[in-house]
Amino acid sequence: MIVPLTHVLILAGILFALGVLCVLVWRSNVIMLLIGIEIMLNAAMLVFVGGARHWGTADGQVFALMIMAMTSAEVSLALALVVHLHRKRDTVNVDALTTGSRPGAPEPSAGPLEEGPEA
Amino acid sequence: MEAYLFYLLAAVTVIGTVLAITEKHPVHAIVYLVSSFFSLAAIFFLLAAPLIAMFEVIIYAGAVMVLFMFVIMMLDVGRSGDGLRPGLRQWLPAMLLAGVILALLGMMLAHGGWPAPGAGAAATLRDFSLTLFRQHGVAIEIISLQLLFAVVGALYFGKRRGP
Amino acid sequence: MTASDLRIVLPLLLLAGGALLALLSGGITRTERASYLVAYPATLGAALWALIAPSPAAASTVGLASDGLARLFTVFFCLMAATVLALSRTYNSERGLRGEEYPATILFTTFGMTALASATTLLSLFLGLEAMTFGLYILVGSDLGHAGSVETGLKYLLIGAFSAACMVFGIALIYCFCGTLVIGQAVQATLLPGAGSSLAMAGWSFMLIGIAFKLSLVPAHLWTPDVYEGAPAPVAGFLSGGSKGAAVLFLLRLLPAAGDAGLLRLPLWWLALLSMLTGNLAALRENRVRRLLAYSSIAHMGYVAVALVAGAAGGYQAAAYYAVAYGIISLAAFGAIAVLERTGCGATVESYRGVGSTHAFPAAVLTLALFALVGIPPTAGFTGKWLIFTAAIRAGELPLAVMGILATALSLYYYLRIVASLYFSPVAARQQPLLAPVERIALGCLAVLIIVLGAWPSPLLDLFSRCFNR
Amino acid sequence: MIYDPLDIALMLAKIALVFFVILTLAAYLVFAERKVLAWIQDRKGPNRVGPFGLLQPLADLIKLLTKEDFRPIGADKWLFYLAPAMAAIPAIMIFAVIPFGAPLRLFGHTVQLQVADLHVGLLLFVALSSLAVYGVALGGWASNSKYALLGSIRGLAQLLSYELSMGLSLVPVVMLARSFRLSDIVAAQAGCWFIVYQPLAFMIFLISIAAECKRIPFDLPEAEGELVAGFHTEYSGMRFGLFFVGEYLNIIALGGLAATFFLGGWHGPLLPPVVCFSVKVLAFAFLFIWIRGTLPRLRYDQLMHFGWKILTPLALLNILVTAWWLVLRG
Repeated sequence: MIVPLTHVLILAGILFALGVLCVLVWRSNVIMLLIGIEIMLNAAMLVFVGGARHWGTADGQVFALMIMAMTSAEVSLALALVVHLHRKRDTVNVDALTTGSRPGAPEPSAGPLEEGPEA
Repeated sequence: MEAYLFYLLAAVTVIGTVLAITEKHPVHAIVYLVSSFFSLAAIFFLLAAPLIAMFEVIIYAGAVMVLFMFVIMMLDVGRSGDGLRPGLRQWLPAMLLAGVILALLGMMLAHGGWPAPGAGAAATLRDFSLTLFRQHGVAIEIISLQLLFAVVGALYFGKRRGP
Repeated sequence: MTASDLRIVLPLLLLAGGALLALLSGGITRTERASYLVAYPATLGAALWALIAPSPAAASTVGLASDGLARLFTVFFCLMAATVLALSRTYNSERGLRGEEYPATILFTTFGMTALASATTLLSLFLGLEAMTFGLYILVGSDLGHAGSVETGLKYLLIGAFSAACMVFGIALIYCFCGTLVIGQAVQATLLPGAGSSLAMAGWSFMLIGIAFKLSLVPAHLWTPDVYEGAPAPVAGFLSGGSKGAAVLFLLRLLPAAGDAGLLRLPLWWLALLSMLTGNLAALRENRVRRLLAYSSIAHMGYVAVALVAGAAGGYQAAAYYAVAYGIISLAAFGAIAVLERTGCGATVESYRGVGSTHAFPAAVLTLALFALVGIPPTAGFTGKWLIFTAAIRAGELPLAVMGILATALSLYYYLRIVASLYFSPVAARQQPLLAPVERIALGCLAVLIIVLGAWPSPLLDLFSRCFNR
Repeated sequence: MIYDPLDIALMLAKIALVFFVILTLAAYLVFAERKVLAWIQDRKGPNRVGPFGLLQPLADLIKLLTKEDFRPIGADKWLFYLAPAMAAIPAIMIFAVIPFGAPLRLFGHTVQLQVADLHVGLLLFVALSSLAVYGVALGGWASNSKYALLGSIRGLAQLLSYELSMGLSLVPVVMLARSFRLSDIVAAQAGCWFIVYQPLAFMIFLISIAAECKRIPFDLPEAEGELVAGFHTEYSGMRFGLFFVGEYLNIIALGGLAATFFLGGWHGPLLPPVVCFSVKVLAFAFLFIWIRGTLPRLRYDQLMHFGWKILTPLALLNILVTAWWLVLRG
């Protein structure tokens, strides 16, 4: 192994903490929140790949691949929900989601792209 | 040589991620994040997981992040000022908590209790495919059905219904 | 893939094939009728197969096994899915929730639960849990006409993805420590009192954080009331009964391999205590029925956590029994609510006033379910609680048991408030709902099960104790 | 690890050679396109600069270099400057894994005519082509212009959709060759080219790479009839030139890959391997120009429907049939 397993784990730990930080800080913005979750999952994948290298088995790599597939499914569904809500309510702000539109919430102006070209 | 490369790439990954989460504009954040994922993929390559490295680039950098960018551009998020940007009030407690997590992790790592030294040889591509299809067959079925239902769900929510 | 593999996988195949067929038939016929017609035989067939099929040798190359626990819970999940389908049909068509996606997604969710039930590796265990949660994201958000539904779907998804990330990081650390994904080996290498290292401990704590979200244990419970309120009522029942049951099963697959909760005893102890207290206290102040049931579900998961703390001293049987019992009870409660909401009952307790005399049958089922949630004999709720608290006392967790009993006494007030509002309030004029025959059958079966399981628990308990005391 | 200086020298020589050849080729492909299009349309095309207009690319280069390099108000500075490079670099990097000739014996060394013989070469190609999206997306977004943004959104959706069918069409190739390594794939075609076994996969691949290059009939991201020039509306000078050259580099690279995956790579009758390979690549380039000269542009929804409802299911079906065939053949 090129570097000690500890160093890989430290890197993964830092990434995971950064992901948690991103989720906590941006908890009102769906897109950034999802990005934070992606960072956390990448940290987990790094641990799996490091573990697979350490033990010389491929189980960890298989798990990492499955994480990727799972997260792409989650992201696509989340973004579909975001687009659906945006059409109805025009916001990506989580706080504004549960209790109707919050009075002070910034309302992004409806741009020319409201009706996306993919329709 | 490879060890230095690892530390270099690790630094790029961490810096890219830090820039991504502190950046106020989502498109810039995604560009930083893509570079971070790219160097993470290179780390996977160094850790003898070339397949995972390539899929990291194909799926994360090439598909998931592009999907994010597509939605950001289509909904025009972020152009309308930085009303969504968190202030210092949100940063401090979050950083505290993340710091605690990091410190706990660091303590646990420093505390030892290490796994037994493992095998010297790395798993090859062949090992990978054999493990995937011989031992984790049901995982493939679950994940493929989940992907199918991601499509079903996305279509369900994306469908335009009558006014 | 051998013939014995096929026999193990068959329930999964039935559910997956049923889901595909439901999608296809819905797409071709343009009505959801055909999809429902496909979905019933798929769930019932899978349940029947798990019930009667001869148990094959455990040898399997696909990462699945079918021991007693797996088969029992497969039957439970499949029957639950069939009940949810029966309860959904009329509810959905009155709410304008159309499409073949709904029954197909229910089948997919059940598929995830069943995969989890028979998993032998951490990978299939985790993926099964995630597949189930993924189906529920879609189901929770599926009520497009209802204002809150899609939003709660997104909220549930974000919370679920966060908890999955925590959980998977935990699994990664555990794998890193022990080098295997096979459940028995991994758990024994990391959780036995002598074996643990700080690395494995970190892994387990992340895993516990993740599963606490899925079980909505305090302090990871904040999403529960919103989701219960926004989801369609049958889905809320499925979520509360099925997904919680699956999350309990997730822990029941892991913990008994080490014999005891081991190092996890202390964190579980606190989670149990906080959940029981917070859930019940919050429910006291709540005036909306669904949110009230959400808080009560937090409290009930706290009881299950007590059982898990009790561990080998009969705790695992108690937890498994309570998962099944709570699943049936909450499905009955939400099924009755689904019917009553069609008559114009709103969100608050007051809006249920006088329903007892105008809609006697659903109100009676709701009352029975609430009595069972309190734990009044001879319902399944009573038996479950009795099992849990005796196991806790046997394991020497007297303070926890006492706290649990006190919390139960506290819960009497808010459950009876609903019952009182059902029966002892002036009657308002209401529209008469058409109770579809399937709904009547489903609710009747659930009610009978609540009583039967409570009065004669021994057959089920024998099965469970055979599973855990090998 | 110890590196032989001769190996390093050879590697550098190969990189330099590939660079020189493909850049020249790209420049002359522009010229060839104008000539062939003119020929199809029954006119002469560029014929003033040098004999037969052969120095036209040079004149174009001078023009592009001396043009004013401006940036629209409100444009995102760094991304605006970076985007053209992001479009061109992946196209160049793809050449690293393409084997363009049979191994040579040189100074007692066996020299692979391929810059890097990676064991996941095919996946590297898919990864790089998925990264090419960023040039289009960021270029259009950073320009702060409506047309550019619309073009880049279209580009994103299109490239993402067609990448799927492209990747799926390559799966049968891997199944037949039992390797991701491009040299193995070429070696597996020594007897019979894969196009014989996989005509459907070849057609899907061809259509998908036409969409990946954003060529007519799939040039919706830059449809000049509706979007001025799409994602690169606001670019001028050498930055525009980079987008432009990137497109032609992409054509050459994808032509080379199509030859490698389906037409036996450098295998061929009579001619030496390198020449064989070049002939195939040039034939592909000609095919693309020919298509551009004859086909009209698709409508946007037709484009998406075609990708998702026809190409992708067909590619999946093809994988299934190939798998059954391989299993039955044993």
